[in-house]
Amino acid sequence: MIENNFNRRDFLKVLGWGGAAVTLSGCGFTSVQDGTETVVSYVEPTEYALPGIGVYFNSTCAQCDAGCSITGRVREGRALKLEGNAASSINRGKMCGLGQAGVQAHYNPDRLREPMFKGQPVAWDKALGLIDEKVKTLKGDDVAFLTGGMSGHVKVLFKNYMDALGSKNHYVYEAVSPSVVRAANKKAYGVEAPRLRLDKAKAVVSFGADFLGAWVSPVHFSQQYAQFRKGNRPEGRGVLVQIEPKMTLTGANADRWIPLRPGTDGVLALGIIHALAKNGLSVPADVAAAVKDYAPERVSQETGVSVEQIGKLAALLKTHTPSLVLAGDAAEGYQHGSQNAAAIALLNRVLGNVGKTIEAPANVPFPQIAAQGGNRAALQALNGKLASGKVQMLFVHGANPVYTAPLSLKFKENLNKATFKVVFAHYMDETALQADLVLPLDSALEDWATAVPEYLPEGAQLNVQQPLMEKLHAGTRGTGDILLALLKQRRANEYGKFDDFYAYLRNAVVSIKGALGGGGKDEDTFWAETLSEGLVKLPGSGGNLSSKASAAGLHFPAVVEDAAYPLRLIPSVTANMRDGRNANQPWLQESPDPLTTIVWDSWVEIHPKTAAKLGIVEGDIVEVASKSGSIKAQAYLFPGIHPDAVSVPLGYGHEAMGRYAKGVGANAFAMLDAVSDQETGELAMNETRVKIGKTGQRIIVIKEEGVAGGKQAGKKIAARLASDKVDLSKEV
Amino acid sequence: MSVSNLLENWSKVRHTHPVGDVPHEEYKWAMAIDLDACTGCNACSVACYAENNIAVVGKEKYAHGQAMHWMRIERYWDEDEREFPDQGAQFLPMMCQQCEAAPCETVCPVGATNHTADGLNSQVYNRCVGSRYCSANCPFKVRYFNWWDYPDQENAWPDEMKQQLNPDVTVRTKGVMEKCTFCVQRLTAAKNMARNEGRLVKDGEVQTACQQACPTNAISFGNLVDAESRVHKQWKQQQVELAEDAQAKDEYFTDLRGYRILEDLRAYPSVMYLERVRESAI
Amino acid sequence: MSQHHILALYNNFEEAETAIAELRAADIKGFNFDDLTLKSPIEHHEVEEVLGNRPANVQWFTLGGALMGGLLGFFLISGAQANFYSQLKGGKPIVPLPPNFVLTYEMFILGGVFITVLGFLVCAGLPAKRSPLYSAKVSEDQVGILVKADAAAAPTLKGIFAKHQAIEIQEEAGK
Amino acid sequence: MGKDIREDISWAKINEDVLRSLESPRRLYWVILLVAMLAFSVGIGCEVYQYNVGMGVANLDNPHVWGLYIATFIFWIGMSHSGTLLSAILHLMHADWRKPIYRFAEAMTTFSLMTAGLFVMVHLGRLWQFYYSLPYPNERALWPNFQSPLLWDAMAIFTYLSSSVIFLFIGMIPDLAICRDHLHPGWRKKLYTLLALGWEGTDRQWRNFRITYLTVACFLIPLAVSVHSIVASDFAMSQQPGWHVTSFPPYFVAGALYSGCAAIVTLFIILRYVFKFEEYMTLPILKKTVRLTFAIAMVWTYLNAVEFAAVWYSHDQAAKDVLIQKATGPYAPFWWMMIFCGSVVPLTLAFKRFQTNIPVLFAVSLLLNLGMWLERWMIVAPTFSHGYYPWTWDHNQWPSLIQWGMVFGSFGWFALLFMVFCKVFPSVSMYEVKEMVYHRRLASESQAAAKGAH
Repeated sequence: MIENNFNRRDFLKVLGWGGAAVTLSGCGFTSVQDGTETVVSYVEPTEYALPGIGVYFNSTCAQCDAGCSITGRVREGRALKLEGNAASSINRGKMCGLGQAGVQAHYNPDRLREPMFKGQPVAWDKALGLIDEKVKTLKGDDVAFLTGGMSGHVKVLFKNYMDALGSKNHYVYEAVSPSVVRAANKKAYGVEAPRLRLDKAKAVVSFGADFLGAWVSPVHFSQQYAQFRKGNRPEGRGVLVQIEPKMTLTGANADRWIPLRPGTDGVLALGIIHALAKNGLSVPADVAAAVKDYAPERVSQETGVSVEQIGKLAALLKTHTPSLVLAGDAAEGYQHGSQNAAAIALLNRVLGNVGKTIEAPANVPFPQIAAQGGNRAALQALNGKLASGKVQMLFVHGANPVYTAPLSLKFKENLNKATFKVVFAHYMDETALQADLVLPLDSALEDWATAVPEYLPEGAQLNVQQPLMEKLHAGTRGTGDILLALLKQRRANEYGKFDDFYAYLRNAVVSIKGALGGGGKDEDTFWAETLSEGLVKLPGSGGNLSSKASAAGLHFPAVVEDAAYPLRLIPSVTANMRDGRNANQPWLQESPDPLTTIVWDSWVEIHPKTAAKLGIVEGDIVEVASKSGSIKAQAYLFPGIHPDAVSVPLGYGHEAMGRYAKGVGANAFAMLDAVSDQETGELAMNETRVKIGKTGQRIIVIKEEGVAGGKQAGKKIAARLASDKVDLSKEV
Repeated sequence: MSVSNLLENWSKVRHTHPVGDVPHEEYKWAMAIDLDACTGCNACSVACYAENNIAVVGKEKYAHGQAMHWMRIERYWDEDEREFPDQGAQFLPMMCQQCEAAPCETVCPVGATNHTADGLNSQVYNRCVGSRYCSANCPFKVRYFNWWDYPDQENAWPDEMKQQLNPDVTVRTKGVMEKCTFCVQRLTAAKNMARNEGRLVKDGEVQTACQQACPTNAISFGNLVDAESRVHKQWKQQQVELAEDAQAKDEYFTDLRGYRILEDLRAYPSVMYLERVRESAI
Repeated sequence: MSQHHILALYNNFEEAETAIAELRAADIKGFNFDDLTLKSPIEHHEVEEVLGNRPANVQWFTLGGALMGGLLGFFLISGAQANFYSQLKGGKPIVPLPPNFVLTYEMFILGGVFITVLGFLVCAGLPAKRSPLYSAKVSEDQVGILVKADAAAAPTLKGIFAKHQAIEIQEEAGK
Repeated sequence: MGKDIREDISWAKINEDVLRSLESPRRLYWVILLVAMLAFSVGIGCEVYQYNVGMGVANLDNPHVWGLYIATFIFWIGMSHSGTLLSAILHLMHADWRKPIYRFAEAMTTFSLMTAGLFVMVHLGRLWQFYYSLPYPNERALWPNFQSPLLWDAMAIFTYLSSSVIFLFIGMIPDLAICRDHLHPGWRKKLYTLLALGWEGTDRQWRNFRITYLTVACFLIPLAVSVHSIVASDFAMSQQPGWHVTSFPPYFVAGALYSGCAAIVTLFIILRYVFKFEEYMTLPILKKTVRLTFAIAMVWTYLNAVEFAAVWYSHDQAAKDVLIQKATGPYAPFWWMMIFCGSVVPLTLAFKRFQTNIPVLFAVSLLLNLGMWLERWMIVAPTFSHGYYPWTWDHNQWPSLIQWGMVFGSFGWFALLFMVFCKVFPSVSMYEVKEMVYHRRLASESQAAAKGAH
């Protein structure tokens, strides 16, 4: 890595002059004759922009909240490609496809370029002045903030601004988040995000946690998974069992994928405990008493998992210790989601996994920069407050609630009850369209920030997000800079000394260098090294973890059928689309969904048996209708789904945002019933019941899969061996 | 092009290169992909788009089968007609196999696709006239033709996105064939650097974009000639010989899992796959 | 001695044939039998016997052309390929023989055909200017006999032509 | 049944009749010419569009990279073989009935080769760089790849086309001399004077002419066989299932002769009417041609069966799958249509009463050619849709209107060239018809003399 002991501002100024000029040259099909670029002399090359040589800068990926560290390749002042930063304990030099597409968020042609006030461009001074005027007229309680999950110094500034306004209405919202499991973890272990050690587990049983695809920190878990699968590790090759009604990417990689009746995860977990106890595993008396009614026959009947399979699961877990049982999206998305998660935590306790494969996370020494994970309950709370007209002014950052809120919440109408809505946005998305004032943000490759990931696999880590290149558009600003400007309006004496957010950030980080492990270094060296590394590893460990999971109060309602809406809708979170915030990145739209291989559209996964019953064939446009709404999408016959369920991916069906996202597919968020988990109040994602009807239209499904439909026609193409037929111990 | 040259070097020009009597000397780039580690997440494919200036073709052209993904992830199901695929799916990253006796090379009328000394199947865009014979003769169908002028297509690379294009990689015009190159631009840079230092490229010094991205390290890539390289060790351990159309180990029962796809066609692919393993106990 | 051209036209080939036979038998001073040219609308195989052994050498051109084409083909292609170190084809030698034989074969034929035609033009003396005495009738249905002889022999020749029912006899003083 | 050419027809009348064809054809001629020009302009329009926008407009895809262009290319190459059959093979076999009709067959050879060449061009993704495939000396010492069957194709077609043009021209010299001698002065007379090269019909010219004609004919036969074998090699030398078939070269040659003969029947009927050649293109000649067509149809049918059987009894599962796919998959209607047109329809030709029935023959010959065109398509397309690699199987590819337009246009281009040729040059060989009637008369006289002697 290049030694970064230089003044970064100067570097960027140089790039601004040179970088922008050469950005267009050298990409094959533009030529000097076009006259579209200015020729730059390299007679005096700068140290940092070596013509023809890529230089690398470390930063942090902002495509999701996992907080992977990245290394951006920059040539002639242009960020070209993102690669993983090997120093990070999260991704260890690796990346997912979503992260790779980060450059397309940066170079996106549909990015907002200037502030907009009621649809008209305004100057930044005017825009910030409008906010200043407005907040002066309001009480603190009239102002609310809706943000995505946040951490680091941007979070600090947000909190400070809220303080300055006297507002306590901070709603941290993530449409897709493991919020019920988070609460269950808190209850069972005292921490929200314990370290999960797949690499140490001999068996992993996952109740719908798509940790390879879109759950929490997929790149990190994928690496652990690779360790877990190694035949030559001391524990031997690990066994993965995935239990979920709709096959996720993780399910597709499992040794055994078990489709269970939607929502019966907790019942099955208790049934396994029951079987384990039968098999001779010593189970605490209170637990044994709690599970005594969960005999395999009953469990089998309720869950649809065969008695034999339950027995096999129990046998596997008994012999493969330590193991790890995970609760994921498929388990938590019910009215009794917390109960499911608690039962699974109980299973971990019974198996003695706590402290072995479930460890305490590192403490973040500075709680003000620690991650604050978003949840779905926040939206419902805000929605209620908006509906009652108590919010006069709303700031939205890092969220697109108009798109992600179920229609049944009537969020859009309620939002318009607020008189002044300020939206920080990269695109003119659905929420920005409702805003009075839209503030265009720098891309993640142009902006400064720090981040502490919510899920910390090893020690705590402060990630630095720094610009890889000069701003593409003069009219955008960084979140930090906007917040600083807003804070200067309120607390000029405190923040006036900082020219910009960079100055603030440098000061803030350098001032705690002792705590960050840089005590012996002078400020400039420490700062340069921090930027060069792209992260700071924080000292301190998490200590021990013990389980407080108890069997008390576990109760699972009987599954209630609804004849009018016979099927369960499972909105799926795909690795490409997640909650739809990255839908305008064409690489992600064109990257086939791993399981269905469909591109550029939504689809409805139906089990072939169900489809046959309804007379549906692949490509039929079907209407999926819930009590709260309906969508139309192409049917895809998918064997990896429970016959009682259908699945529609989230993240499609944008009505705005940009050329690659708009009008592609249908929005499954919209049709969700507003049913919540009884304990946490989280929107229960899987509680929506639907019916399916043919519309009579039929199209050819646009997918990577050909007519052979995943068959190998007797050829040895993707081959497979049973584990007892192979010797992995000598493998390289 | 002189006859004397022909006659003087007669024995030299009659060597069958490279799978015959002239082995690779310095480099032979090869891959090993562990299907047990591959999760089918598509990161490699997207990384390939980013590195190699691959055009996004859009919905309509994708529907016409004109997608350009050099690296595609194939998803297979078991074929025993069970109600549920309860042993999961099979994922297979498929890209140009850089065959040693590549069927595509011999048929190109203009010699636009050739074998390089380091064992790559090169594609010379400037030379290609677009007869598409190479693709017709490719058993794996991993060659992608520029049916349109993608640089000029409306939403392939809007002006802003053009700035992301990798200057080390040509943007292909309409009418030429393209395919996975094993990130030849990276290999060239690494080889040049090593040559300047008077040595060969060391293992791990150069990575392909897909290998670099792969979250599970399923892809290993390196110099098969280099006995220290991971890929060499993997091939050796799995007893897969580059220039064989049927592996000796396959004739009797072994507990190894290395294989190459459509090996009996004698194309001698440079990519070895390791079979996926499924737990028999559960 | 000035040379005269005489063209006699006959209605059918038999008459012309007997006239030629007589011309050949008669030893006319100032007339060389080799200076006799038969002009006919179609080819007559019998002409060989009547006219005696007149050579046709096209086949030698054919042989030469075909061999030249074949050799040129093989060495041009192989010689070009011998520089193909950067255009290797995997699994094949730099100079592969089977494809080169295919092309050699084509070049063999190409050379053969081209040089044969060249040979034809050379041997048949084409393209040529129209000879001094020509009647369009010979491209229709009449047979012409063109002789070149000393002026002194002309009357004798004309006599013989007339004897065999020549339809028309043209004479022209040569230069 | 019509009469054969009269033995006592006067040679002057032969000249007169044939030369009349250069002057005043029936009105249908102009209709055909107009339709041909329209069709050709459709083809031109499609190519201009494709050239500018990209090959994508043909609606080809990965991996289905070849389509109608290659199929039609083989079709036109096949058409070219009948000319050689009639002019060279039958010449060596002294089948004198070929004489009135070989000239137009030879012209057909030339023009269908020219049409075939166009399809190679329009098929290229970068037409503007087509010269890369030519072996021309250049400063970079870059040569085309001599190992590619496509290059052999280029070489073979070049050889064949140039040899055919030469053969056509050489064989026409005596007739050009007739035209020169008997036409009114004008640009055409100048043209014929130039082209006749001063031919006078001297014994020396005839002697060398005969040897040359015979030699070139001898060369043309193996050349014609090699050309279509090489076209077959485009497929047989590849590795793809359904293509990698040892019997492809003879199969292709038989198919070529077949479609060529069928086309001769079609054009025979058209020319006979348009240029009023009833007296020369007689029904007995047609009957012989039809019988020849029937024989070749049966050879083709046999070779077809051999190919299927070879695939069926081999252990090449992929090739078998392609065959099953052809018979049952999305291409099945066309495949069965090909079998019907290629093997069932020609059975009508076995009946004497149809062998001279012009309307029936016209319809049958068109159906045979349709069958042969389908055959080529069925060779090219199904292998792409169902190759070795199941993941890339693609049964939905359908050629776009651009492809169809160019196929359509090629018929216009061919008809245009052919019809203009027939109007400008004598499409019946006058001197050979004279030879024919001369030798027939000699034969019948000697027969009569022999009878008299008894």
